[in-house]
Amino acid sequence: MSIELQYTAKQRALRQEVREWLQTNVPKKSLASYDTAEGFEAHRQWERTLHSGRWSMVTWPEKFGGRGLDLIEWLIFEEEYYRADAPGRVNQNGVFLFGPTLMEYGTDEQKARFLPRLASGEDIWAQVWSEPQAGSDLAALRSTAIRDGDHYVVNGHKIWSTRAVFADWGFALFRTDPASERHRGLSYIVFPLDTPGVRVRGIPQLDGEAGFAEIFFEDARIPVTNLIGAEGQGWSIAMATAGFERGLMLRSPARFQRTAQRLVELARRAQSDADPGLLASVTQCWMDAEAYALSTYMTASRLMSGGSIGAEASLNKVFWSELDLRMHRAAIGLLGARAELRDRLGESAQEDLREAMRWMDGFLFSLAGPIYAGANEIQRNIIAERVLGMPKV
Amino acid sequence: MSIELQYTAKQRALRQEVREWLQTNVPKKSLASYDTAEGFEAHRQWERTLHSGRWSMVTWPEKFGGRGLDLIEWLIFEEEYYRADAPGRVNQNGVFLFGPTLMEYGTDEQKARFLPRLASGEDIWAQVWSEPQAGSDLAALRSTAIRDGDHYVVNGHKIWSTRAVFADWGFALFRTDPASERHRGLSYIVFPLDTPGVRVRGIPQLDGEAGFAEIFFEDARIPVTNLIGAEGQGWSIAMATAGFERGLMLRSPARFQRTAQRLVELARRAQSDADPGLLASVTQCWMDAEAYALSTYMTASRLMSGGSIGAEASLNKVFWSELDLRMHRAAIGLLGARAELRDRLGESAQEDLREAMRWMDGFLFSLAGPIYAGANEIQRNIIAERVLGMPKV
Amino acid sequence: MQFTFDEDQRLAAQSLRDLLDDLCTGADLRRAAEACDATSFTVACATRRDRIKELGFDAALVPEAQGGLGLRPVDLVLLAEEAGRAALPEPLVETAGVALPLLAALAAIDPRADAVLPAAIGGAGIALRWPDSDLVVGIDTADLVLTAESETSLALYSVDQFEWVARESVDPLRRLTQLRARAVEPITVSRDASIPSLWREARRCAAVFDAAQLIGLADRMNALAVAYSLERKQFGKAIGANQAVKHQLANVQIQIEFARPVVYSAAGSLGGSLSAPTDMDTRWLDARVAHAAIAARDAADLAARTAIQVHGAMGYSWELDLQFYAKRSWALSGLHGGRSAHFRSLHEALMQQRIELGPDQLFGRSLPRGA
Amino acid sequence: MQFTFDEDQRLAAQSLRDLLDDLCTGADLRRAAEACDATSFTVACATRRDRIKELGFDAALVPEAQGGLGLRPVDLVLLAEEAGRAALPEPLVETAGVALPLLAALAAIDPRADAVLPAAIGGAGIALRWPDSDLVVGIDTADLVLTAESETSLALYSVDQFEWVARESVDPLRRLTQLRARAVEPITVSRDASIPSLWREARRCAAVFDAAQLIGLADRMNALAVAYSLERKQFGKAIGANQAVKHQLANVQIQIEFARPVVYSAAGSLGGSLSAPTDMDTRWLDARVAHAAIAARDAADLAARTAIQVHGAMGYSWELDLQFYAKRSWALSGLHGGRSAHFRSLHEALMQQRIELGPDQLFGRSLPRGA
Repeated sequence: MSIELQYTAKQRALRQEVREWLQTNVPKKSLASYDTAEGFEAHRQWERTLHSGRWSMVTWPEKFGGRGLDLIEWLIFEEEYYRADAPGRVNQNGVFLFGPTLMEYGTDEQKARFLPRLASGEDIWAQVWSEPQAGSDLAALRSTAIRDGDHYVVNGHKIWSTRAVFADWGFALFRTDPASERHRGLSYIVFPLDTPGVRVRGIPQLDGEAGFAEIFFEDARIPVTNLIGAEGQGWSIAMATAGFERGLMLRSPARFQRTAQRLVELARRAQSDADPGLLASVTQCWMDAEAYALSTYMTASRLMSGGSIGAEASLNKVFWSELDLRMHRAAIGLLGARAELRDRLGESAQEDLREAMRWMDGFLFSLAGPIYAGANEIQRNIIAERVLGMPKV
Repeated sequence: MSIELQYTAKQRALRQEVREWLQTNVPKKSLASYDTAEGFEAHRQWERTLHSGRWSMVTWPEKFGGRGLDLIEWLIFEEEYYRADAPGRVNQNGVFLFGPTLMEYGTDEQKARFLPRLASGEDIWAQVWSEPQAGSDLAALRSTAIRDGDHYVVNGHKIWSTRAVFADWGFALFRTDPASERHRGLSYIVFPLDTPGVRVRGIPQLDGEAGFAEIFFEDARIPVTNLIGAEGQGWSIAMATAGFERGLMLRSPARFQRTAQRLVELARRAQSDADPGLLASVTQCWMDAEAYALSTYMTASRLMSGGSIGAEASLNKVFWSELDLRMHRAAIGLLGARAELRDRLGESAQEDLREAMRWMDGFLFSLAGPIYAGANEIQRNIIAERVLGMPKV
Repeated sequence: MQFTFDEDQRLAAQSLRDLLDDLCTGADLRRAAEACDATSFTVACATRRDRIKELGFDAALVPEAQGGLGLRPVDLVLLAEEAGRAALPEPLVETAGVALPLLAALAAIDPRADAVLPAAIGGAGIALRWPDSDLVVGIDTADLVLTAESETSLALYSVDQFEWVARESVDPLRRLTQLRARAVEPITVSRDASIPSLWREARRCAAVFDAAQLIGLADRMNALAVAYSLERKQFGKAIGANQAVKHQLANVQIQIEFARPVVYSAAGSLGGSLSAPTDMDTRWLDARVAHAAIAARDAADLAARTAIQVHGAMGYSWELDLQFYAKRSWALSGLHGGRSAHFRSLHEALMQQRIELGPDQLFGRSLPRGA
Repeated sequence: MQFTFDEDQRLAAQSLRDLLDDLCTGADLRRAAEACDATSFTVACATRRDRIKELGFDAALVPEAQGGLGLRPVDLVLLAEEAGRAALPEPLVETAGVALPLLAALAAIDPRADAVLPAAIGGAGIALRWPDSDLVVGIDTADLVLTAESETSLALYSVDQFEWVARESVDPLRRLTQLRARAVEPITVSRDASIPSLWREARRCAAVFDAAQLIGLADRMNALAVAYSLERKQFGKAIGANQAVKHQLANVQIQIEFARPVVYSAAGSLGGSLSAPTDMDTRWLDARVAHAAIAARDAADLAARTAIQVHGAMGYSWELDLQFYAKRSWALSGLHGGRSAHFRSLHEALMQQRIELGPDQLFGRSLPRGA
């Protein structure tokens, strides 16, 4: 079939169904940040609500609590989700990274054990990868998991673990062969964050909230049944996960389209005072958010016709992270002195102050975009080497 | 003395004098391009006219035909020169590069021999440095000048030699020690371009005109009296020349201020149709041209107080070359479909068509800016290494 | 919803690419550019011109009922990209994408135009003079001229009813001419009420196909830059081993890859023929077309600048074939008001709330209002 | 024409820098930022505050006839840069550069203000509330408040005639407060005809000194990024050995180096005191001031983003002192309408031909018209 840019009746019906469900179920009051204890529990509750409507992981197979939606349907779901300003997904790492990994590499026992609780929001998952000396250079990991009977004894120091302060479980890479180097000898192991010998310390981020954590392991014992895949297979599993992360699903285009829409609305209100270059940059941002969405539809269509994801992951990562930063910078520029104010006056705050604070929150977060999930400079190397065939140095 | 941003009475008088002289002497009709035989001679004639008013090399000492002006006075002269839309300097390489080099490194005999004829426009000079395998990496030069009695016998192949098609003399770097490597064993030698064994072939550039040339040397004999400095000193002399080139004097700020002024005037006329982002970029260009001028005034003041030029040369090169390109891109954007037209309808062409062609000429030339005089990527390395102290790789 | 090309579309593009890889090389372009006059130019290109005609794409967008292939604009977009990639001197895209469909639409309402249509489908060349310009491309090989004083009428002339003078473009392969009408009668003039919408749709098609050509040009220029960077050595290594060069070329590729879907979606939203309704609300369509025009220009602009930089001094010389692609991209980028006009219209539509926004609006309104 | 600082100016800046290198380190800033309330904050900063007072810069711009040092704004610009480099929490620049000169100018025309001036010169703190904002910095240490409902009047209050509530800034070291006047009488209110021009000149000074602070901040942030890039290893080498990192940091330095002369020239063009005439035509002066505001913001914006990127995940954490400089730069960048307002005013002046252009106009008109 050739290019056809109209939705089918089935797709329209799905959109209608999602829209109606969200209209009924999205909390009227926005939830507190999931980087606070209270907000985390409110977001966990929202995961349960989503699950009750079978909307928590729409692309998963039905047997694991999903709806088996295809990628175009997933995009439609996401469009409606962001259109409704529904809460952020506190279990994002579980839904988009760990879940798909487990479906591909886990045993049936592991799937049965982890997936239903993940889907229902009973378990919230954190990614436990980086170490102080291993950020973008993940192969430099040093934390060890040494086999001792039917347990691994884990020692080491992980860092920049998102959501780990309040999450229940972590998925991690450890060195199971202490004599190994670089990407050999790493294994993919999951563990409850309250395992004895595991100590989680929140790291305050730029906005002062503990959005990530460092994790210290001192002879923590983790059952070998928590190994995903084979020993030593950790690197290739992790790279598959990284493909998901940088690729299609971690940052759905709807997120940026919604931000672009809010930005254009802000610009419309400010246009009588703002400088023309800034207003033009708003239009450019809107165009780029649209381009990202169109590109994702193309990739989704290609994947559904049997293609596989390649360097798009790196192209996408660079594009959306820099777009997100540009959008938030434009908003801060439009807000002028209002952008500075950070005090939570609660209910009494006027809507325009609350909006300004949302933009500053988003700006601070967007600064991290070019850094996490593989720094953009690394992604540009990958594009040059894998897409353009330029030499690796 | 502290910062004082008013001109002195003496400086104002100089400006007045320059302005009046140019009003009388600048040709009413713009000269043909100096990349044509006819235009070259017309520009040589203009050099003679300038010399007759003692304006051809204002910073040179009076004994060599100059006026001994200081750097601020030079800036004032240049401001008036560009304000008057006076012709381009066909002997630019001689005036700003070879002349100052000779004053520093030449013998009295050499100065007497070359400088007066240079100043009067009798000799037009070309820079003869690059070779096919040695562009930004000048130390890779291979052409040789082997001593044979009181001559050097020169063999090799030079390229990208600006103005060489019609010029009279060249200043060049040759390898006088054929066993030497990299920057050792190079010597600075000058020669008439009509020396037997020297063959000059014009290289058409993007606009089809031969703005530069390649030069083939086959056993060309050049007297040893044409060696500047000592044998083997060529690299350090050339680096001093490169400092002049990238530094203060090759691209006077007035040139870019004048371009920015014309660009703003173009934008003013186009503003009812043009996009606001493009108009804003015009304002940004104007600001940057002003910033470059202010920066040059600061550097000039510092040099006059006994400072020396350092990495400013690299900062300047990157800044003006990228600004020049941005200005011309903005103009092309404002011109729309008019920018495409290239036919010389001569006197019959309407002023707006002639203006459009000037912008396209300038655009094509501006594309070379980030390349010549040391590619900008090399300049950024230099800035990182010499100004910021980052590692050389 | 299916946003990917089918096998037929890919094969058609590949067949054109194969042909142009043979007959439209850098050396071919150089030979044509150095042809001293119009006649020798025409001779230099004759083989290629005939072979392209044989591919039979000219009448692709003419409805089947009128003797064409009845394809949609989106079926031609990859061909336009290939024409761009090769800096094809012949007006394949202009004829098949705009002029012939416009003539067919006129023929559907005007018997005198209808009488000429079979000859045009059979290979008679058609030049198009837009109402707001006096310059025409491809008059050398044209038999017919479509033109008008304003967008409320449409006139068809035989080419020998004009005199012309050659005008020089920055692109030596764009054969620009300026027409002067002799005082004679056109074959026909129509002032039908549908004419303004035909002109509007023709402009949309022209914008989209020019954008597709620019994508092809950008892709070619980046490929040339990559190849040169691997071959050229400085400081003892290929310049392409420098991270700065790698990142610059990666940036170009990013720009190209995110312009493509915009151009393709604009093409996919155009109507089946110039007089058929489009799938989209026209304000949305205009926005998407403007977006395609801008995105493709930005990609070509960055690609050209970067490729010239990477080539160093060589990039600035006439000796390098890169110039043909760069100059074509500059010439096409200025057409129809250039980026500035497209951006301004899109910007005003956004700021004055003439189009609806939101994640569900990507292909126009996805559900009825208030759903 | 002499565009370089003299020895005195350099030494004054160096003395402030030395003091702040000792007393305004990252650790000092962190201690102050973590002070749980206004009182403990004030205590944490007390030593530095006293030492800065001892340097005696506060009355620098007050005319000698009124008991000040009679210096020009340009004499303060390097000090402002140093205050920025250190992210100094105390309102040194705001007091010495704007509030005290404004009080002095008022004192020159209003005896009741004149009566208060000696105390202010002697060290009484002055807070300034601009007519178009209800937020004030530095009320904790203020004794007097200058304010007005509009720019046609200027009122002086004792600080205890207000109540205030703390407001939180993105910059934890900017002590923002929102004032509520108690229903009492000001010390004085002037509606003299010169008041609007005093406010305008005060705004120019504020813009220039904020710009100078932003330059200092940008320079500090780039220095931190360079240092980290040399120290942090990935893939077996310092990240600063990567060409991409080198070029990014070089770009920041270029931006800074070409912003500096703009800021310095704007400072050099300001009048000797708020009521003294400036050297330049005011339309030119406004353009140069706006330019300084924009250039400094752009440098600080790029420096902050680049430094955070170079620091990787660390750059996003509260643990890193970089945040204090970045947040100060964001807070200052929004003031007085931010980049947008400055750019718009400059853009309109250019496009509407309100300033004369040309290579000879750099410092305002260089010769009489028609020369």
